[in-house]
Amino acid sequence: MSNSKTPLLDMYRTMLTIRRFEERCNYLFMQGRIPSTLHLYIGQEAVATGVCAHLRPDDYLLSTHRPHGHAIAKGVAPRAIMAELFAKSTGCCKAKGGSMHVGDVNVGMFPAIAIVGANIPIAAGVGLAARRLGTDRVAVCFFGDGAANEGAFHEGLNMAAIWDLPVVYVCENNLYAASTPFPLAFKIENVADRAAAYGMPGVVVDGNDVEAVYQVAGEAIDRARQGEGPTLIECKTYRLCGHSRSDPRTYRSQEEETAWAAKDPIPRLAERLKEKGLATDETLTAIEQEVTALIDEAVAFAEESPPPEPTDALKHVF
Amino acid sequence: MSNSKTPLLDMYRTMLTIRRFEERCNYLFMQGRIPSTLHLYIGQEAVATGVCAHLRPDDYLLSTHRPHGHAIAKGVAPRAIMAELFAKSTGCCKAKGGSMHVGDVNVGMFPAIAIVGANIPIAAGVGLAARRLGTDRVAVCFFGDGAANEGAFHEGLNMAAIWDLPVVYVCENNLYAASTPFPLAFKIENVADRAAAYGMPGVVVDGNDVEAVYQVAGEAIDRARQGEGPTLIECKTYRLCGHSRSDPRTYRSQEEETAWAAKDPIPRLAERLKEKGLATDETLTAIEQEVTALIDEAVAFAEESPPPEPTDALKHVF
Amino acid sequence: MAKMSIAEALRQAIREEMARDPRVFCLGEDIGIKGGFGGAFTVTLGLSDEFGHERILDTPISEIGIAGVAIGAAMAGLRPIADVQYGDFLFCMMDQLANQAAKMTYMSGGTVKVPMVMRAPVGATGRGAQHAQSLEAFFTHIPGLKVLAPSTAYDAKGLLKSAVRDDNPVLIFEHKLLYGSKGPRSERGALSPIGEVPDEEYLVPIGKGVIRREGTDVTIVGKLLTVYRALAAAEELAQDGIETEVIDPRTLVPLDKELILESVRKTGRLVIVEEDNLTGGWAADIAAIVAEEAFFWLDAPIKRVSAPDTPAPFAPVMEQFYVPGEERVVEAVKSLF
Amino acid sequence: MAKMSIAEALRQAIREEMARDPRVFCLGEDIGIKGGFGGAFTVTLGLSDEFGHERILDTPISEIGIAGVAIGAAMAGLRPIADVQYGDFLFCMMDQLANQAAKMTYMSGGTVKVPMVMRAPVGATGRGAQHAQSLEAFFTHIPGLKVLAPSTAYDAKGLLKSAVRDDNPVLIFEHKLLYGSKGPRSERGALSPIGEVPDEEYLVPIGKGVIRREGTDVTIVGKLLTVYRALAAAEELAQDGIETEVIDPRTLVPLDKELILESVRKTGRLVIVEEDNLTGGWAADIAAIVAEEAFFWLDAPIKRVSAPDTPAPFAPVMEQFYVPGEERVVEAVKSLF
Ligand SMILES: Cc1ncc(C[n+]2csc(CCOP(=O)(O)OP(=O)(O)O)c2C)c(N)n1
Ligand SMILES: Cc1ncc(C[n+]2csc(CCOP(=O)(O)OP(=O)(O)O)c2C)c(N)n1
Ligand SMILES: [Mg+2]
Ligand SMILES: [Mg+2]
Repeated sequence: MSNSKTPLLDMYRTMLTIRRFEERCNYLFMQGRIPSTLHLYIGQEAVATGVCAHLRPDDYLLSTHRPHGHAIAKGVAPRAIMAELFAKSTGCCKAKGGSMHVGDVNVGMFPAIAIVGANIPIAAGVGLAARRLGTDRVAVCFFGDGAANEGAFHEGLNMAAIWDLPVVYVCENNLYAASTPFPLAFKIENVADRAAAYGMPGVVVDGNDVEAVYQVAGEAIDRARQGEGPTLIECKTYRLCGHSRSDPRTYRSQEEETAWAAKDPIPRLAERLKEKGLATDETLTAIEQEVTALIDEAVAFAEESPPPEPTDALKHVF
Repeated sequence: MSNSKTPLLDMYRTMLTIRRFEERCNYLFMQGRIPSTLHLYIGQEAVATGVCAHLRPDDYLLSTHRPHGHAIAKGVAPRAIMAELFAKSTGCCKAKGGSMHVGDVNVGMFPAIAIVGANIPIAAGVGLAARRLGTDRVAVCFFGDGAANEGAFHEGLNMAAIWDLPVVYVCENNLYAASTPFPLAFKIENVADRAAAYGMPGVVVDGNDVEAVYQVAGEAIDRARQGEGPTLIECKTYRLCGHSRSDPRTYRSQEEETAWAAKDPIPRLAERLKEKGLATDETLTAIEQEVTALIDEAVAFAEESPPPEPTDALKHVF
Repeated sequence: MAKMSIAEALRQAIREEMARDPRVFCLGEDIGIKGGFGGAFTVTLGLSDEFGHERILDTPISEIGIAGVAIGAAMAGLRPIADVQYGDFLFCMMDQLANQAAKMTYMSGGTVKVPMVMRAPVGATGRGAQHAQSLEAFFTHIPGLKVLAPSTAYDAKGLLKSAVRDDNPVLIFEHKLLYGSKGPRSERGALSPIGEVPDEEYLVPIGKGVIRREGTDVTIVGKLLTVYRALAAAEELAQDGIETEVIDPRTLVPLDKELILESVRKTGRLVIVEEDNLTGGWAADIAAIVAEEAFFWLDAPIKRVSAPDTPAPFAPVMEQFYVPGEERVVEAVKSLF
Repeated sequence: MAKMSIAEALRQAIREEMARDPRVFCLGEDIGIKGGFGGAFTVTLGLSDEFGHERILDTPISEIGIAGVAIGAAMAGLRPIADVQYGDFLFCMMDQLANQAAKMTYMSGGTVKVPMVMRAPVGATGRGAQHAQSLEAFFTHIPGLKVLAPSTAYDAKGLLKSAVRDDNPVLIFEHKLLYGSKGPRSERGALSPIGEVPDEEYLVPIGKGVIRREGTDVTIVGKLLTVYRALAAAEELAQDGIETEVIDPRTLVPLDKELILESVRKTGRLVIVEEDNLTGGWAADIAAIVAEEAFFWLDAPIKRVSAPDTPAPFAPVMEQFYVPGEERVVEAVKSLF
């Protein structure tokens, strides 16, 4: 876990892929080429990336209504996600799921769960299976600050704790649950402070600093893998976009948005890479082009894919 | 709240009333004269008594599947409780509720709630109403250690905390949830330690020492009444009886039971009263006779009361 | 008479009831934040400016807590109007609604009342399986709850006002495609019926259905969105000479059973249309009532037109197949002749 | 052949499945504590001695957690058998069952399976409104769940074994008065049918009903306890010359619809008996199916014999009125002639 081994450039590529993927989604959505609603992850890319950089394809991930970033970081093919958003039969859920339920079990990501907090006890069960089946797999469960006020959070964390399950709980505290600011819903400073209520370690980390996230997540994932039980990690971050589709964000101040825009994790990492001599402007431009090509391809794939048959609705109930 | 004002003798009478009431219930149940099931409160009397000694009739109480002690301490007439247990039309719930739902709103006790933990958010709502209606009423919510692992606990305590509601949460930690010992369900020492997760004060107290309970509860109730918000009080106690009806208690050791029997709150208080010169053996015998008469009367009332009509089942849905 | 959408009518009802009775208040997620949404479908938009944040109470994401607080507040003298952002989340508070709110009055022998309202948007709108369900059937099956399903602005306002004044827990189901929510919260494919609403105060009584169209040959019972599907089908059927009576019960519990039975006694044929899944749906109950109480007047089998027994699919093409459309209603009616 | 109670038959099924497949395990409250109850009705009594506490996993009182852990474990390769102490507590985990377990396979486009079993005791047994409900109807209305309701020891064992091997979430409803639980966990007023169970291994297929008694004049469909009420009524009716066919579907989802339809086509009369509340009950669905698919064979209205639309009352005299008894079944049948 020493910084010298940190795959910073890979993480940059992942973060940029997530960012460009979502910007494209937003554009396509505004154009009416993607139906439904979207919860974008723009601004929080360092969290998914720093955590998932430690995961093997056979490790598990449980996600939320805001899952695109998690999916890309865990290795779900962007084209399969894009096709799902386009409601095409080639989508990662065969167009049964949609934006809020993307996933691909072949790379360890279950369909995302859009009931806030409901993935938390499920992750405990996944961890239980990983252990009982004699593997050293780990389950990572992402959720927002808002989710920490659900009963499911409480029951799930306690069960993971008492049974020392190999689960890492990652709370992405982006300061808002939809329009609700954190202090309106909590009388405490940090979600991670709740870990003590379960006898579980809790850590707060700057969620816009991918190196910091990587460090903290690595320790927690190691602990889990070695049978030492779960951790609650709180990543302080901010979404640099609306809660869902055309949210005007009038519940946030201009100053706050500007202050956080200055902490955007992607330029911040770009600087670090250059500082450390791990990349030049040219490297970064090359990555940018690579990512654009990937996303162009994903969109082309999605557009060319056939829609499902109406009667496909009847399949896959059991 | 100074000890000199502590109504110790009254509390003794209340505790003894609860004890004798329940012993009688158990006897009647074994004889088949009371139907259904019973969750007795024997051994925990100091908790309900020490807390409720501070309450006014217009304060509120929310209870559980083990409610007889709370009801008596809050001032529900023993005859009305007994008649309810006998399934008579004169019961405090007109025989609609039964043992697990006794209550009487005229003295501030809502029907007890037998879904573990479900009374916790409801108590927050009651507290909200007390404040919003401009009263200084307080809501007290009793529950067991087991209830602290319900999602309802989490959501309810958090809401009470963020809104500074006039609620006192009293966890009666009798070391078991049915047959499940505390350490199997918790990786922490004290339920009260969870208060910090909500930014709420948490206190641990010896639940078999009525003076200590009285002291701690008084402070919490004062805080609540003065608009300073909720408290979580954990009373460490033990039920000197089975979980429900004919529980053989084979999941507990003889030694443990014996050790706790030595801490029985009633003889303990009797000693204190004599030590303090507040009672003699004669006083205590007189109280014993008073209580016996009260319970005889309650049983007679229950036995003589008419059962409901079968078709009364159709009443009171709305 | 003013013309307004259902979202506006609901907002007006809340505003009037809150002005009338200081015990009335709203609670829910994102309902009153300054600069926020006014709830998932704008119903409470602006109300916190008028009434303050104590009475338009923003909650954490805690559905058990929302229901529990509403129940407790109602038991102790307030009259809460709570909401969930999507009806699907009612399952998160199911114990509170089914075991607590619905049973408290009964368990207390009638001494405790729970005068609360719970509002819930229903219907499939392209969001996938967890934001799409029609929940009515579950709640009509819980004695102790009243269940409303307004399909017009007039009824939405009048029924919500009645619900607030009722001494019992009342659930109101609102269809997302009927709200007519505006701005960023508007819905694609919405029907958004704009209705006339009297300027003077009025109530719509709980328990009274209406005939939306008179007819002699067949009775169609619909609710919420499917009332409109039924009316559209009736138009089409009229061209084939089939005169359809369309009934909108408006209140599901208590049900205006007689209105339906009378209609069937007249027409001899019954089709029930709902957006919910077939098995165990509300339509089954209507069919069962008629099969028992108007059996001898029936000239043909009773037909249910419902969603199939699957979760709601995401893709619009599949969702359109899933949600019963006008054509399926027409076909069902024709099969009875 | 061995004779045993339903509780014993369920225990044997669990024991055999756990021995057969190391992925199978149980979780729930108070199921495996040494010296404890073996669950609320003794079904898992002694199993932790045989299989250890890892596989008979005692949980905190956390119904959301129990369901969530079962779902997650099933998604990742185990085959959990979870339980609640009383069916009423299913409402506490309703989101997990209805929104997660039931929809996961569908939302994943068929790539994820959730092979879990959830056991739940139902029925009114003198404990009041929160420990009495019959929950079947709610769950038959959730696509993606299979729902079983065994009424004999043979079926209980064979269906539970099939459920464990099914790749989908399966709910099993068990009636408290049929368990035959012994010792301190025995029930007053229990029927406790002792049944024959083969010594050799067998499965009862999910989706196949049985005719419990053949008859030509009227069909009665019951489930769980009401199968016995129906059989008792049939005896009495036989004395009046009415030959009753009694059907026990055993599986509610998927339903052996043809068995019921065939019977009704033969008898022309249908009565459905269930312990659940009338409005929105499972009986409504059976009535609706028959009113659509066997309408022309019906000679009389379809009757439902159910509990009234009230919570379960505490007092035994009221509870007896509430739970449909044999006399109400007899009366309903006679009203059809
Ligand atoms: C149980 C439940 N309640 C409410 C919602 C509606 N909802 C969707 S996202 C959201 C806000 C979630 O906030 P947070 O957990 O902080 O995650 P974020 O959106 O900030 O990523 C809400 C209230 C839901 N999907 N599920
Ligand atoms: C939601 C719910 N789950 C389970 C039960 C069954 N049950 C009744 S009492 C009990 C144990 C409660 O333990 P605790 O909260 O410690 O209270 P105690 O019985 O010790 O007073 C259980 C599991 C219930 N009534 N409600
Ligand atoms: Mg957030
Ligand atoms: Mg306890």
